[in-house]
This record gives sequence, C-alpha cells and structure tokens, in this order.
Amino acid sequence: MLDHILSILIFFPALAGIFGLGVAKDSMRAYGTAVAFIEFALSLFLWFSFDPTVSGMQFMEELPLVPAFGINYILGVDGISLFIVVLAAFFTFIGIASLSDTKNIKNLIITLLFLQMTMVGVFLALDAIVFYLFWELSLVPMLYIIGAWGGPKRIYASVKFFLYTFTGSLVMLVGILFMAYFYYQATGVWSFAILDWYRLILPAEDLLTGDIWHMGNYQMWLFLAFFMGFAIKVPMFPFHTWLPYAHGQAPTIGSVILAAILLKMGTYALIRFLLPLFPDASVMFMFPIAILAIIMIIYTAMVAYAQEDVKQVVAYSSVSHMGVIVLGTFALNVEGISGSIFLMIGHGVVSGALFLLVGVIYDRRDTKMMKDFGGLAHVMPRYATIFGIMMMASVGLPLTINFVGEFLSLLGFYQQSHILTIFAGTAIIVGAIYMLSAYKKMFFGELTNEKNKNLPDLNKRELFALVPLVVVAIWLGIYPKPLLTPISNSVESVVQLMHDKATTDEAKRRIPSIAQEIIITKTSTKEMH
Amino acid sequence: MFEAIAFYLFAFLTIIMFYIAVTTSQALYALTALAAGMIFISAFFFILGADFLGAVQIVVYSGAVMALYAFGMMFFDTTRDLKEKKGNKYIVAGLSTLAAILVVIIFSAPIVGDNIKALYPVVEGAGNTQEIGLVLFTKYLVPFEVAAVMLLVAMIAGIVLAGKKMDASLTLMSEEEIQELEKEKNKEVLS
Amino acid sequence: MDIGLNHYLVLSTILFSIGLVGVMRRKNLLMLFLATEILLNSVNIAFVAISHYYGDLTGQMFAFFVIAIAASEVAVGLGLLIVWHKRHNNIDLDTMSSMRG
Amino acid sequence: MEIFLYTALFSPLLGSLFATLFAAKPKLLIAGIVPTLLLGVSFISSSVLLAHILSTGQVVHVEMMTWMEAGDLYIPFGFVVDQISVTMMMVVTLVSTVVHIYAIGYMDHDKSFNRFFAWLSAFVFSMLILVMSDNFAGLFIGWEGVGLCSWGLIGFWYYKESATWAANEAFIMNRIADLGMLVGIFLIYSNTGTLQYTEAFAALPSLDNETLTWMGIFLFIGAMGKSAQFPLHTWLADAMEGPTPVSALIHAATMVTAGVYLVIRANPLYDLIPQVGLFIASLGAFVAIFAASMALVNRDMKKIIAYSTLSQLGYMFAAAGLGAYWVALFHLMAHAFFKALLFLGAGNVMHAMDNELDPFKMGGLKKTMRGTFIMMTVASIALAGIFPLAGFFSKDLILEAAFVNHHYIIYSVLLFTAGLTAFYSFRLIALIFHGEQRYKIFGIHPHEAYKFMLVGMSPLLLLAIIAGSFKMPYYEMVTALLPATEYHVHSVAVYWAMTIGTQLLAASAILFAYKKYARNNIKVPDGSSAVEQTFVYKLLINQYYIPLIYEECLIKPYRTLSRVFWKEIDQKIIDASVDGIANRFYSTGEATRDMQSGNLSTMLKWMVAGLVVLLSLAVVFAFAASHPDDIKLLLSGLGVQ
Amino acid sequence: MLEPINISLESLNLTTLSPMIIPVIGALLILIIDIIKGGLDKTLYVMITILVLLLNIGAIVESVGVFTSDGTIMGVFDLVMVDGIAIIAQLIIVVVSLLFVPLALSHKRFHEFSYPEFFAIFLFMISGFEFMVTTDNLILIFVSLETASLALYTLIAMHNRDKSFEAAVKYFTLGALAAGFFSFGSMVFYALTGSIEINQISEVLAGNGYADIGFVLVGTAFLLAALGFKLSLVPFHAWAPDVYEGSSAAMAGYMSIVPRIAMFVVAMRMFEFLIHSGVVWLEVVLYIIIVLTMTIANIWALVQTDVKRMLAYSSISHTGFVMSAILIGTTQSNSALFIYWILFSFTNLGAFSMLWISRQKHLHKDQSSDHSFNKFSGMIQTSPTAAVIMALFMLSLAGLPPFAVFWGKIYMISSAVTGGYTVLAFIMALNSAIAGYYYLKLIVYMFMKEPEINKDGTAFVSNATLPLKTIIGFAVVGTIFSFIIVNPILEFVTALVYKSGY
Repeated sequence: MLDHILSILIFFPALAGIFGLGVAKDSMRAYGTAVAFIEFALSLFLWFSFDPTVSGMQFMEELPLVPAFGINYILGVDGISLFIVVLAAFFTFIGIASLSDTKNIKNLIITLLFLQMTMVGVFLALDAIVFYLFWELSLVPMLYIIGAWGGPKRIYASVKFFLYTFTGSLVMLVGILFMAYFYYQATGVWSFAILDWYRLILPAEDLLTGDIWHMGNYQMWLFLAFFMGFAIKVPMFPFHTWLPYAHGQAPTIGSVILAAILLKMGTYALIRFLLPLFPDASVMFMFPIAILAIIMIIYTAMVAYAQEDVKQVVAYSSVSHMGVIVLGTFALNVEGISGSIFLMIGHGVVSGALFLLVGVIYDRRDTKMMKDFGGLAHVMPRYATIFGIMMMASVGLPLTINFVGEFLSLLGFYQQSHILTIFAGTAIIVGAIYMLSAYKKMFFGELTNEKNKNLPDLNKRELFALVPLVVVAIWLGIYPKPLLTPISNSVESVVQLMHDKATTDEAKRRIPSIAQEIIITKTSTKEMH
Repeated sequence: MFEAIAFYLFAFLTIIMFYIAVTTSQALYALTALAAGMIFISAFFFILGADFLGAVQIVVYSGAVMALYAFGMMFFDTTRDLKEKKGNKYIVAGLSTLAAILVVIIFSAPIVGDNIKALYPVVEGAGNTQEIGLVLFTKYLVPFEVAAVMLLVAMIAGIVLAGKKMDASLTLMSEEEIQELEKEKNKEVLS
Repeated sequence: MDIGLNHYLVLSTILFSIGLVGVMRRKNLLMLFLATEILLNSVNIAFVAISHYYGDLTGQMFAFFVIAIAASEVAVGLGLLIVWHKRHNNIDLDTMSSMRG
Repeated sequence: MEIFLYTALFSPLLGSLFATLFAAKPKLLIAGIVPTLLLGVSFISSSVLLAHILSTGQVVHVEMMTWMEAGDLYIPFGFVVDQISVTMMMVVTLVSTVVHIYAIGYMDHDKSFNRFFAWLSAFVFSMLILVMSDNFAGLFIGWEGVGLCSWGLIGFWYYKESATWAANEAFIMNRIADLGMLVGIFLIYSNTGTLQYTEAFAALPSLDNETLTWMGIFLFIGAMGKSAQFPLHTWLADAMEGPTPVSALIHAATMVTAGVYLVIRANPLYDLIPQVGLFIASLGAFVAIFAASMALVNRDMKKIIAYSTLSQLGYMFAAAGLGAYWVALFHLMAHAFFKALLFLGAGNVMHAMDNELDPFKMGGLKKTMRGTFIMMTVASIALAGIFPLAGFFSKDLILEAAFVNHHYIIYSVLLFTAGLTAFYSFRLIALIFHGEQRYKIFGIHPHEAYKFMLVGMSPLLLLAIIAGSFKMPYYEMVTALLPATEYHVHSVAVYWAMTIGTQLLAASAILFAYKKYARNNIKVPDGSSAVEQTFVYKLLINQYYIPLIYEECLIKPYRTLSRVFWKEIDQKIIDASVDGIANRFYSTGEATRDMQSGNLSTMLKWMVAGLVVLLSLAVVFAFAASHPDDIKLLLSGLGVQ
Repeated sequence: MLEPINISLESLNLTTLSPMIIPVIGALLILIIDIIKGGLDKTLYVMITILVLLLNIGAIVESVGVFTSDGTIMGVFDLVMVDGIAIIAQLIIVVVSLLFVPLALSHKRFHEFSYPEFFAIFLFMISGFEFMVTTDNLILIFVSLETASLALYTLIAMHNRDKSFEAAVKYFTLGALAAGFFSFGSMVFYALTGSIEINQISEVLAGNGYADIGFVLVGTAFLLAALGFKLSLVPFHAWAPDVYEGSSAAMAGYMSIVPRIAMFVVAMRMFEFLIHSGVVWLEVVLYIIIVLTMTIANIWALVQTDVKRMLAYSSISHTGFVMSAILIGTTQSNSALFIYWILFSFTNLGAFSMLWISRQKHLHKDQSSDHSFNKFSGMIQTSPTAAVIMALFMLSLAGLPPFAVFWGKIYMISSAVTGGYTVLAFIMALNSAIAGYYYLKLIVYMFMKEPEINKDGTAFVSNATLPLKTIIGFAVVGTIFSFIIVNPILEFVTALVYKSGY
C-alpha cells in the first residue's frame, strides 16, 4: 500500500466520483462525505508514515508515460508538499460535509471529487508535464463549480478565471518545453522529471562581460515564462483581478477550495520550480518581485477596506496574504521559505474558514453586503465568536496559525532587505484595518435590519465544519513544530541546492549555504532513440 | 520568321478572344469567343509540334466542353443579356494587372536552362502521337488510370446531380414523408 | 526575331490574367466556369511550349492531363449548376450568400 | 518553584476558559467567581515566587516547549521569573484580583457578565505571558494578546458605536507600533541570531552603535504604541469607552505600562545607546506635560484620569530613558496601585450617577459615597505626590534622577507637571465630591457601591498609602538585575529644598483647585463663559486638535484612497485593461467578420489578392536576392544599419 | 523510329499500387451491385465500404513492413513513391474514413446515404487521396487531387439542401481557381527545371544554386496559393466555414481531417526542400501565413453563433498550428505534424459526430441554424452524458491535458522550441489561449445555462444509433486515454518520418 499510496491518494477521489454516478441523489452528500473522509484519512496515514527527518522525496512512484519524449508519471512527496496535500484532503472533507443543499448536488459533489484529484495531483507530481496536466485540469471542475452554482455574474467570472489562468499556464508550458530542451541539449536525453532538471545548471552570466542582464540569459527568460504562469495563479498584482470575481460569484464551497488550495498551487510551484531551477534569476528578480509583493500586500489591503461585500473583503485579503507568502518565498533562506509554506497552510485554513463563515450568513440572508448587517453579535454570538477568532487569525495574531508563517516570512526577508520588510510589515496594520472595520460593520452596533432579528445561530452541521478549523488554527499557532520541522528539513535541501547551483556571486551571497549534505533522488530516464 | 508571325497573330487573336469571353455581356458571344480562343490555342500546339495535343484540344474543348456549355447555356436560358451586378472594377482590374505584371517581370528574365536533361526526349523521326502514346502508357500509365477514375467520378457526379435522384430531398423530409414516398415508388414499380 | 520560350510564357501569363479577370468579375456562374477554362488553357500553352523548347514530352503529358481535368470539372460543375438552377431558377452567384460571417 | 510559575501563569487562562464556556449564556455568578478565585491562586503563586526570589535571589527559568523552529531560528515557550518580572507579576495579579472582585459587583447588571470575565482573565493571562516570557517572541505574544483583550474589552459594549470605534482605533494604533516592535525583533535576530533575552543581550556589546540605535528606536516605537506615547496617544482617552474595571486594570495599571516594562527589560540595550535614552526621556517629559495640560480642562471624569495615566507614563519613560530603570519600575508599581484605585472609585461614582461622566454635573457626593470619597482622595493625594503616600517616593525619585543627571529642562518640565497633576486631580475630586449637589437637577439618586466592592478595593488603598515604604527592599531586589544607580543630590540643602519645594508646589496646586472648584456656585459649562472662548481652552479641550488632524489627514485620505484604488485603479485600469485585451480580440472579430461575406465573388477576389501579395513579396525578394549590394546601399542611405 | 521497350513486371513493383486500387475495386463493386439489383439498403453499402477499407488497411500495413525493412520503394516507373510519410498519411486517411463510414447509419435518413453512388464516389475519393500522398510527381498529384476534389464536391452536394448546393458550388468554383494556380505553379517549376518530380526539381535547383530565384519564388507562390486553398490557410480559407456549414456534420468532420492530411504531405514534399535550401522568402511568407491563419481563424471563431461554423474556424486555426511544422522542418516537427493530426482526428471527428447525432431536420423557431449555440444550452440537465462527452471534446480541442490534442500540442510547440522558433512557440501558445474562449463558450452553454430550446433534450440524441454511439465511444476512449497510445504513435511516426528523410 505504501508503494502506491500517492497514486491512491490522487485517483481514489476520481474513481469514487465515477462510482458516485450510481448513487441516489438523496444519499449523495453522505457518499461524498464518506469518500472525502477516507481520502482525508489516507492523507493522514501518509503524514503518519512520512519520515520527517528525510529531506528528500519519499514514496516515489514512477511509470513510463511517453518515454520516447521523456514524459514519465513520477510522484513523490516531501515536507513542502505533504501538508498542502493533507490540507487539500481536509478541506474537501470539511467542504463536502458542510455543504448546504443546492440544486444538482450530485453533480457538485462529483465535480468536487474530481477537483480533489487534480489538486492532490498537482502537489504530488514530480514530472513537469504531469504537473502541468493536473494544473490545467484543475481549472475545469472549478470552472464548472463557479459557472453552474455561482452568483448572477457567474459565467463572466468563471470564464475569466479559466481563460486568465489558462493563458498564463500556456506561457508556462512553453517554458517547460524550453527547459526540457535545455536538458536535452545538455544530456542528450529528453526528460521532464523535475528532479532531473534540478541537476541542470543554466549559466546566467554573459561569458564575455559577466553581465547578468543580457538577452542570452536563458535563466531569466525561463524564469519569466514560468513566473507568468504562477503569478496569475497566485495571483500576483497586477494579475489578480480575476480573483475577486471568482470569489464573489463562486458558491461557498468553490471559494473555500479556491482560496484554501487552488491559490496555493501558484506559490507551491514557485518553490518547487522557480527557486531550485533558476537560482540566479531568482536573485535577479528578488527585488522586483518583492516590490510587487509589497504593492500586493498594501494595495489589495486598501482595496479590501473599500469593499462593500464581505466576501470581497475576504477575497482581497487573500490576495494581500498571498503577497506575504510570495515575499517569504523570495527571501531565499530557510526561515522565509519555511514561513511561506507554513503560511500557505495557515492562509488555507483561515481564509477557507472565513469563506465558510461568509457562506453561513449568505445561506441565511442571500446577501453578502455589509450594509445589510450590523449587530449580528446580538443574535448569533457563536457565529460572531468563531468569525472573530478567524478574523484575528487572519490579521496574524500570535498563537494563531497565520502569525507563525507571517513572522517567519518577514523574518526571512528581513535578512535580504530591511526597508522592504518594513513596508511589507505594514501588512499587519492594513490587515487589521480592513478586517476590523468589516467585523465592526457586520457584528457590532445595534441590530437595525428587521430581517436580521431572528437569524438562527450556527447549527450543528456548520459547527462541525468550523470548530475543527478553529482548533487547527489555534493548535498550529501554538505548536507548529509537527509541520515546521519536516517543512524546514525539506526547505533546507532546496536552499542548499540553490546555493550549490548558483553561478553568480550575488546569488551565492544571497542564498545561504546550509552546510549539510543534500541528496536529490535521481530518477532513471529512458534514452531517446 | 513564319513562326514569329504565326505566334504574334495567334497570340493577338487568342488574347482578343479570351478578352471578349470574359468581358462581353452576351453569353453567346462569350461562348463563341471562348471556342474560337480554344481553337487558336490548338494552333500554338501545332506550331510547337504537339500535334496530338492540338487535336485533343480541338476535339475535347471545341467538341465536348463547348457542347456541354452550349447545352448548359440553353438549359439555363442565359442566351439573353447577362445582368451582372458589377463589383468594384478597380479591384478586379488592379489585381489581375498586378498579377500579370509581377509574373511578367520575372519571366522577362531568361531562364537558365543549363542542366536540364529531358526525361523523355522528343525522338526524332517518330510522330508526336506515337511518342505521346509511348510515354503515356509507360511512365504515365498510373495518372492515366487515375484520370479515368476521375472521369468516371465526374460522370457519376453529373448523373447523380443532374438526374432525377436529387429532385426529392430526403434530407429535408421527415420520416413519414419518406415512407409515403417509398410507398408510391413501390406502387409505380408494381403497376 | 526568334520566338523564344519567354514569349510563350509571357503570353501564357497574359492569358492567365485574363482568366483571373473573368473569374473575379463574372457573377453568372456559367460565365465564371468559362473563365476557369481560360486559366487552364493558358497554362497548357506554356507547358507545350516548354516541352517543345526542352525537347521533353513531360510538358505535353501535363497539358494532356490538364485537358482531362478541365473536361471533368465541366461535368461536375454543370451538374451542380443544374441542381441549383432547378431549385432557384437562376445561376447568379450573388444569390448564394445564405452562409456568412 | 516551577509549579508555582505554571500556576501563576495558567490559572488566569483556566479562569478565562471557564468563563468562556458560559460566554453566550445569561449571567452566571459562578462565571465571575471562579476566575476571580483562580486569579487569587495566581496571586498567591506570584507571592510565593516573590518570596523565593527575595530569599534566595535565584531566578526561576523554565522552557515549556518549542514554539518555532526553522533554519537557524529557535524560539521556545520559555518563562522566566526574575526580579523584574516578579515585580510585574505581583502588580498584575494583585491589581487584577482586586479588579475582578470589584467587577463582580460592577458588572452585576450586565447581560454579558460571563463574557466580561472571560475577556478579563484572558487579559491577565496575556499580560503574564508578556512579563514572564524569556524571549522577545514570547513578549510579542503577550504584547499582541493584551492588545486583543484590550480590543475585546474596550468594545465590550459592542452595540455602542463609540465603543467599537475606540476598540478598533486602539487595536490598529497598537498595530502600527507593533510593526516597529516586530522590526526591532527582526533586527535583534538578524544581528544576534537569537531572541532569548540573555543571549541577545550578551551579544549586544559587540554590535556597532548604529545597529543598536536602530534596535532601540524600533523597540521603543513598539513601546510607544502600547504605552500611548505621543503621537500614538489618542487611543487611550477613547479607550475609556470600555467598562471602568477595564480602564482600571488595562488602561491604567498594567497594559499601558508594558512599554515601560519593555524599556526596562531591554536596559542592557538602552544602556549602550544613551542618545536614544535621552530621546525617550525627553519624549516622556513632553508627554507628561502634554497629557497633563489636556487633563486640566477636560470634562470627562474617566478621560481626565486617562490623561493623568498618560502623564504618569511620561514620567516613567523619563526615568527609564535616563537610565533610572529601577525608579521607573518603582513608579510603575506605585502608579498601578493608586491609579487603579482612582479608576475603581470613578467606577463607583459612575454607577451612582447612572453612567454620567461630566464632573460638573455631580458635586457634593461625599455625603452619600463616603467610602469612595476617601479612597479617591487618598489615591489623588498619592498621585499628586504628597508625602508620605506612594506617589511621593516614586515621583520624587524621578525628579531627582533628572536633576542629578543635569537634565534640568526635563527636570523643570516634570516639576511643573507635578503641580499640574495635583491641580487637575483635585479639580476632579472637588467637582465630584464637594460643593452643591448639582446632580439633583438631572434626577439622579446616587448610592454607594456594594460593600464587598469597597472591601475588595481596600488592598489598593492600603498600598497606595504604604507602597513607598517598600522602596529599600525593592531596591535591594531589583538591582540584582538593573543598574544600581542611587540618585542622591550631592548637597543635602539642595535635596531638602527640592523636596519641600515640590511638596509646596503640589500642595498649593491642590489648594488652588479646591478654591476654584469646591465652591457652591459652580455652573455646568455651556460654552458661554469667557474661559471657554479662549484659544488655549479650545486647544486643550480639543486635545490639541490631534484627533481631528488624524481624522482629516490620515483616516479620511486612507478611506478615499482605498476607494480610488478599488474603483479607479483596480476596476478601471487593471481589470479594464485585462478585459480590454480580451475584448479587443472579440471586437476585432465582430468588426472584421463581414470580410467573410459569403459572397463567392469576394472569396475569389480574396484568393487572387492573396496570390498577388505573395507574388509581390516574391518580386521584392527576388530583386533583393539578385541585387544585394544595391539593397545595402539603399538601406544605408535610409539610415538603416 | 521508336525502340521497343522491355519492362519486367517485377521492376514495376505493382504491389505498391495495392492500397490505392483496393478502394477503386470496391467502388466499382458497389456500382455493379447497384446495377444488378437496385434499391438495396444502405447498410449493405456501408458494410461493403467498411470491408474494403479494412482490406485497404491490411494493404497499408503490408507496406509498413516492406518500408521498415527496405526503405522507400518506387513503383510503376518511379511514379508511385511509398515512403514513411505516405504510409502514415494513408493510414490516417483510411482509418478516419473507416470511422466516418458508420456515421451513415444515422437514425434519420439523409439523402446522400440512400444512394450507393455516395459510397462509390467516397471510395474513389479515398483512392484519390491515397494517390496524392504516394507520389512526388506533380501530374499524379494534380490528377488525384482533382479526382478526390470532384468526388468531394459531389458528396457535399448530395446532402441535398440549399446550403449544401451553395457550399458545393462555392467549393467547386474556388477549387477550379486553385487548380489553375496549381497548374501554373507546376508549369513554372517545369519551365525552371524541366521536371515535374519534386525530388528532381530539388536536385536541379540545388545543382544550379537557385540561380533563378525569381522563378522559384513565383512557382512557390502559385503552389502555396493552391495548397493553401486546400489547407484553408488564410487568406485562401474563405470557403471553409461555408462549406462546413453547408455539408452534413459528419462530412464536415471528415473534411476537416482527411483532405488536409493529404495536402500536408504534399506541402511537406514540396516546401520542405525549399525551406532547407534557405529560401528565406518561403520562411517569411509561411511564418506570416501561419500566424495569420492561427490568429484570424481564432478571432473569427470567437464571434460565431453556430457550433459547426465555430468548429470550422477552429479547424482552420488548428491547420495553421500544424502548418508550422513545415516551416520548422525538423524531424521532430514533421513527426509532430502527424502525431498532432492523428490525435486531433479522434477528437475532431468525435466533436462533429456529436453534432451529427443531434442533427434535427426541422429547426425550432428560436433556432437560427442546425447547431446554434443556444440549442445546446442546459444540455447537462437533459442529457448529461452527451454534454460531458461534448465538453470532453471541446477541452481536448482547447488543448487541455491529458486529452488527445494536448500531446500533439506539446510535441508541436516543443519542436518549435527546439527548431529555434521561440516567438512562434509563444504565438502558438497564446493562440491556444484565445481558442480556449470559444471552446469554453459551448461548455458554458451546455453546463451553465438553463435549457432554452430543447427543454426535453431529445434533440441531442435524436439522430443517434448504436453505430454512431460506437464511433463516439471510440473517439471518447481515444481522447481520454490518448496518453497510453501517444508513446507508440510517437515512436512509430518518428521512425517512419526519420527513415523517409524528413
């Protein structure tokens, strides 16, 4: 079982989705919950069997797919991907379990199960094409979820979501093919295996002038091509405008999965691809990207403050937080990258929970406009409490999950630039501004709206979904070690790899050496005839 | 000298005829001019020593093709004046003149025919028809057969399209109508 | 004043252009088909001329097949025109624009 | 001893969680009593720890578990009970126990009684973490934790717009400072590689002065926010929207002094950078007089006390900045006692007056509220620094420290402020308790608070009186950690002159206040009197227009800018350009689809046109290929390389 | 006098003709059967056609074996040239035809399938296409091209409704013009080299170092126009959407695949050597044409209101995409061309078959055309399986992994990258993004809108029968599980292409 647990994790939900076609409509939610639970249990089992002391890939699987072109089905998990996979399984479970009745619930659940397959696949794939396969495929179920169960402008939102990310990833695809070509040039063998690519050093400096900003710097171009794909997914400023629409129109479950998992694909890919493949270019673009990230943090936080729709507040807050994650990633040291990975988990939990919470009120009132609320704390104290906890987690209060990630990310980047970190640190101020004012508008004050007078508080089903999230948000805030240790173990090997691969002095200086031996698991590649 | 005179004469005539064929508003004139042009072309063939082709040209074009067109013309009743909405004349004139000039510019340069080896050289002493026959039934046997197939296709196509088979469109009829039609057909056969 | 290959080629080109004029300006389909015949015929002249000047029979072969093709085209073309004429009682191509965009 | 440490630390958390269980339920007395008892336990444990330290002088240090570990970073949950933190623990647990007892009575009729105790105990827990942590990260946890609880408690009456506004203001303003703190922490980590106090401080002397200066500045920015120093002071006055026990505990005795605690804790750092210390002292002195001046005319009982808190915090910073850390800590402790007492007394008055806050509408309350009257008067005397009460000893030391260090400007500012302090304190006392019973016009029937509340307050009363006598043992104890500088004026004559002079100043200010405000014909000011027309009065009553400036120059522009970002930039520029690119393709299609007219003749023309284009390109290329030199010449003539 | 000539039959390699002759014999058989006894059911003819095509496949497989052992075989006076690309193209032609024929067994009756002549002409057409790819002699190419084209015009017209006549007439007329171009182009090359066999042309041209570059370019221009017409490259594409719309959906699907692959092979033979000889003009012009074809067709596809017409434009765009293989001209790109087309044919034929099974004879009053977009709205609610399958095809056409077209796409873009055409690779990628929109549009209609016209959903499968469903099932399996067959196809195609010297 352990040999193929990753494949099982990926394909079990899809298979269950197909079998789900045979389940009666009324029982579909139970079926979905059961499947998602099994998947979650499997992911926990994976975590349990995972050896946290190993920094490399574990549970590797390999199967030839198109060996003549170097495409192989390679899976593996390390500290970087493990927890995102668990998170994906967790959120699908929570999401399906807390699903309120909608039309076509059967289709929705089957779609969700397929979505889960693609999400898990993205994080486990170690072959660029397989990665790209799941990456693109994940758009489809999401498109359907937004487009079929969304709000009034759902079609616009879903198509925009699809096309925008699709465009970006096509640019990335060209980058992938280029990278494979370079590998082919260097070794005479086609390979799309990421671990093979890790061993490829692309020169960055101009041989004659020693200049790195020159047209022949392939690292730079490839970096940009990959970055384009990832940046749209993250979404980086100024490519973020699809996100508010997608969130604004998506049904609750869609927003939850989108915010909690799908966005993480972008930042995960930054760490999996960009940094280790192009260390010199990463250093070259560190500051431009950091500035973008800072604009993202402050600008979107301000935009969030101006919103009238509470879901949009959460949506823009996601963008803002993703800025911190990107910043941490480009700290290029263990603290920063570990922090950003942890913040991915944290942001997943928190924003997922916030979207669930917004969904709760939307279910009751069919509106998300903050002006329709006010004083909800009177009638829905439990709701207000959980919302409050999650809000505080979102603004990064210590002892909540987000603080750990934010702290580490900023701390990491501080070692690269002091001034920029101070600007980025304003995240904790601007974040508090929009969150608190939104909370105030919704929960504080007198209960003025007649329709709100008799709102029921959270019911059991909702509590079932939300309480675990609260527990996780606080537990991991207090005791992040079980996650942080494997993460930083794996990150250390990434950083060391980057240091070893860096060709410019600047990059060698910026990327610290961990002074520990790293082992990249080598994969066998078939010869091209 | 004779060749030059003949060339220029026939060239002039062909151009005039074809020009009439494409510009006149009288369908009959056009057809007649075309037929005449075809015959003048066969004159070139004779000049150039391609007797067989000259004959074929006259037989096929003036005989078969023109007959078909004449038949078509009568069928379509286009003997009267053609009323054609004219598009932008300048586009037509401009495009064709340009095409002509461009090609002529290139063609005005002599072709370097250095290392051209005739694959099927004209054999002295044999008639053109014989030579043609030899090549046609050896080297070009396959195209010849394919041409036969093509003519067969054209024939079947002509029959199918112009014949009765296309009169009632099964595509546009509903199933009931088709069945009724079939019943009637059967009746006809029986009676 | 020898008549060279170029003379024939230029003549062929001129005739071809006349054919193009016909193809572009004719609105009556029958007349249009006539123009396409001109196109093929003009090429035939060139083929035969080249054949003559190179002393090679291939050109005549080509011309021969071109004639065959022209004949087949007429058959199919007229067939199509007849079908169309039966339905619409005209063969004006301006009436054929039910599909566009 | 560790067990006592854990007991002291976690019993408030236990109390808080207990109360949380009933948070959404109607009032339950037990939800108030249990946390109070647990706090008592915490207090007792703290006392045991104090005794332990006093007797053995040994620091108790535990490391509970790892918090964060990544790369070189290692942050544990570590707690230390040393001379400084045990002082703070005593202050915190004692005052909060008293406040808890008091609050059982004070919040008696509030429907969110249970929730109140949950928050209040949580606050104590956070505060204990803040003072007991053995590293900066732990400090930051407590730092933010108290901020959170302060938010929850200021906005406790969430249905009041002003309360929630004040809560958010406090939180956000604190966050601004927290950023400074965070940056300071980053600086420490990136330079010393650790966040543990002992290790970090040990590494400091090897660092260059500039780095240290920045560290000092950033940490102090953090302190400024929490201790409401100028220019981040406006939240404190607004925070008085919270229930009075909260004001007593958080916004007088404990939380606001966290900044002072930080400076004291980081004394090895500030010792190395006297220039920053001087800045802190100057700012402290400035805030002292600045806040006192605003207290002079204010007409809100709680705000007056809040300004006095602010002013006293200025004193503490002045002392800490001048290197007199133990003096600052001593004043912190003494201040906590009498200021909490003052607030709690004010709470009684408020209860009696149906939450009326304007002292001009009170008067003559000493008859009905005898106990409160005594307590508040004693607290005010202590605040004014009259011998032999607590304030005298601590405040006098600060003045001496300033004088001895030859910072005469700071000294004179602080001295003058002492006079102002005495004046406004007794202006308040006089207006509330003396003179006519002006409240009668408003139909209020005042009553004394519950007995047990008064009894509960009595420890504070006692301490406000006698705290000064702890000076020597206290000095002995804390100088184990803090620089043991004794501040003695070199000449005895000067010393006595100073002391007596100060006392006289304070006393005369008190008399003046009484003379002016204990009269019988005080009118409720209605904006008509001549004083109220003066510029100075307007300036002071409007808090130097600072809140207005913040509103106009920061909040409104922020709001407008946010809106512009959203509506104009996000939607009209960024999103519109994305959509524009997409629509460009679509509209191109729409505009050009007529080219596909469906007309056969047009199609034929297109084909011929395509051919002609190809041919023209062919001719151009052929020409270029056959005349390469001519082309080069032509291009060079056109300036093309 | 002429010498008598002696030719041994063995040297003629007559077996090379077998794949082309089999359909001709089959066609004649059908005609004979019809003469002997008329009025037989169409199923008979369908089955005969299938059998003939199966035999044909057998013959091709035979030649695969011969080719892999002996290399390129010239037959019948060196006129027939059986090389790797010819074999692959023949296989594609015949297999796709085989998939197409059962589509005649639709539930409703349509005019063309009721007549045995249809099947005869169809087989003649296949023979024509096969001849076209199996020679490098311009005469044979021309004659077989015309055979196939004339047959195709007839097949389109036999659908027997106004639009199909219109389509056939347009196609025919433009085709006649293109025939003119083709003959003129051949004439120029003949004038230039005295030969009409492509390998000799290339030898002669290389021999004199392209001295008459002007002539070469003129000839290439004409041939490019002629080939571009059949391939529907912009600006010679104008017929394609109208013809697709006018013919039946099944026929349109067939047309989008088979004539093009035949033409690709001709283009490959004709242009590849020119590109390799450094004819910059052709590179530039092809580059422009490819970019225009991809982009303009995509842009026009965006604004279509009819699915079939949209698919027509999309197939034009795909052609442009694939045409870049000839521009790039490496072994990898040429293999990519075939791989792409094989994978594309599954999907595209599947998509058109889906339209075919939803063919109505009578339009609803709100419906503007056979397959207008709004016909499909809300399809997921009424016939979910069909909707999912249709969406699958759309996603595959959009190039979403892991569906069939994706593999072709990456191999093609990769060949652009390795061939040094970086910008082209990006243009290809971005065009895929534009294309995403219109494929998505259909998905949006099917999945996200409420039913508008077909409230009961019967229309979606009204024309379906078991054979049609089987074909669609086949296409679905091919589309989804393409990742399994990609590797064998890749190895097979690359080996053959490489061995043919491309």
